[in-house]
Amino acid sequence: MITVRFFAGLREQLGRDTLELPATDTCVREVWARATDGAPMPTHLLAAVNLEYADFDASVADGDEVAFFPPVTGGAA
Amino acid sequence: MITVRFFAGLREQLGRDTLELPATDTCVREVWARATDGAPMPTHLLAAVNLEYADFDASVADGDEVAFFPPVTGGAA
Amino acid sequence: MIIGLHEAAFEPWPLLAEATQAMDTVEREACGAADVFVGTMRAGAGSARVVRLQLEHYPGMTERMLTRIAADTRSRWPIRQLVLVHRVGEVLPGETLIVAAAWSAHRDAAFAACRHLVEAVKHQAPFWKREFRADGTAAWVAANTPARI
Amino acid sequence: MIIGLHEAAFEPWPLLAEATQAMDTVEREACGAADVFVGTMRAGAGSARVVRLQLEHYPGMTERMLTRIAADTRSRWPIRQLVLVHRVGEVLPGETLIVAAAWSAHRDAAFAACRHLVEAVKHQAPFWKREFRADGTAAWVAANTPARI
Repeated sequence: MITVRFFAGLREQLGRDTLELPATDTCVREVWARATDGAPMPTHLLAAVNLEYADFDASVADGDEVAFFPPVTGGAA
Repeated sequence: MITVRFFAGLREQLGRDTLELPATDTCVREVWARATDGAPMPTHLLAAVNLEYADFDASVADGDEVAFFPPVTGGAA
Repeated sequence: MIIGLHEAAFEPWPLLAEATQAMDTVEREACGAADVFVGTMRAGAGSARVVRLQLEHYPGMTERMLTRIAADTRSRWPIRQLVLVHRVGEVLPGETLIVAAAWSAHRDAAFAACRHLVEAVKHQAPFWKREFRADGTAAWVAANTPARI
Repeated sequence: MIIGLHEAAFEPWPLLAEATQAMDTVEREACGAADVFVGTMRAGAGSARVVRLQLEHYPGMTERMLTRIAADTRSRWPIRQLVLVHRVGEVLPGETLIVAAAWSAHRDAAFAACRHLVEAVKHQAPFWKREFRADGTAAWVAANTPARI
């Protein structure tokens, strides 16, 4: 299984928080396509694999957690 | 009267803290000469007249306080 | 080193006193400088006044990023003590959002390291702010600049 | 605004808590950033270890310069609250020498104003340090850089 998570505004737009995909050797871009039924990737989309920032070409395997989120906005003014 | 004050290492080198000179219209450079019996001015000497930094050419009059001191070394490492 | 997340409102100053006391005498007397940054929630004014913030984060990745940012900072400057604490959850105006602090022998390193902590958290750590305004609307805060990874 | 001289050892953090509490709610909620610098006495090591500092100053001129530095800082950056406190007298290792802090809406102003306070005090305010070393010698600290007036 591959766990897919969405955060913040992206989670709200897509109306989903977490989902699981059947395991196949794949890449972040392909995980996005499968998890969103082929929705276009938003500008400035960020991704992480297993809690580390990852490129969209990064490979993904069984047991991985892939997260998608908008640019981060923590910290100070 | 003109009050003359020396601070820190300069006070120790000259062996004097405060002295008073008879009032005459003069300048900072001349006050130094009279207060130190003509000692040469140290490199990086600083002066203040009435609690404000002053040039050596600044004028000095009756009632003024003239201070001489080495470069300041307050604050942090 | 104090690194972490706070789910409830907290005061920065006792945390900084604690960080100072956590150094032993040799460490403390080797430091000549500490620079501390405290970021707090601004309210704004009028109908766009922000009455509340929701600070979402990515549990697990957040702690990992804060720890990495601290380690990276220590590798770049000679730091003796470091604080990096961020708020999460529901935040009210005036409450502390972030405390970043670096102790060093000299002021240049303390200032540079503290500034680096603040910028790195802002651009790298997975936090997202949602503003709830006085007029009843709510919106996710847009990033000023694309995240530098 | 808290500006002054301390003749006895003091802790920086309660002073900063006081400065925060001295702002009214509107001021406090207009601030998003505070940068705080704390300078402390370094001891060094070996025979050159400094066991004590004497911090001489020019009473009257010192207060005037600190007030001017604070006013100049407020004229250059949009500052909501400011702390500028310096120690005088006999100082022991680890004790606080200076606390400089600036509160502002945004972090750039807070960082820049705080740094300016620290540099201006170092180069302009009439303080002189004399070090007493473990080997019994004493010496006036030489200025790193000529004073910028």
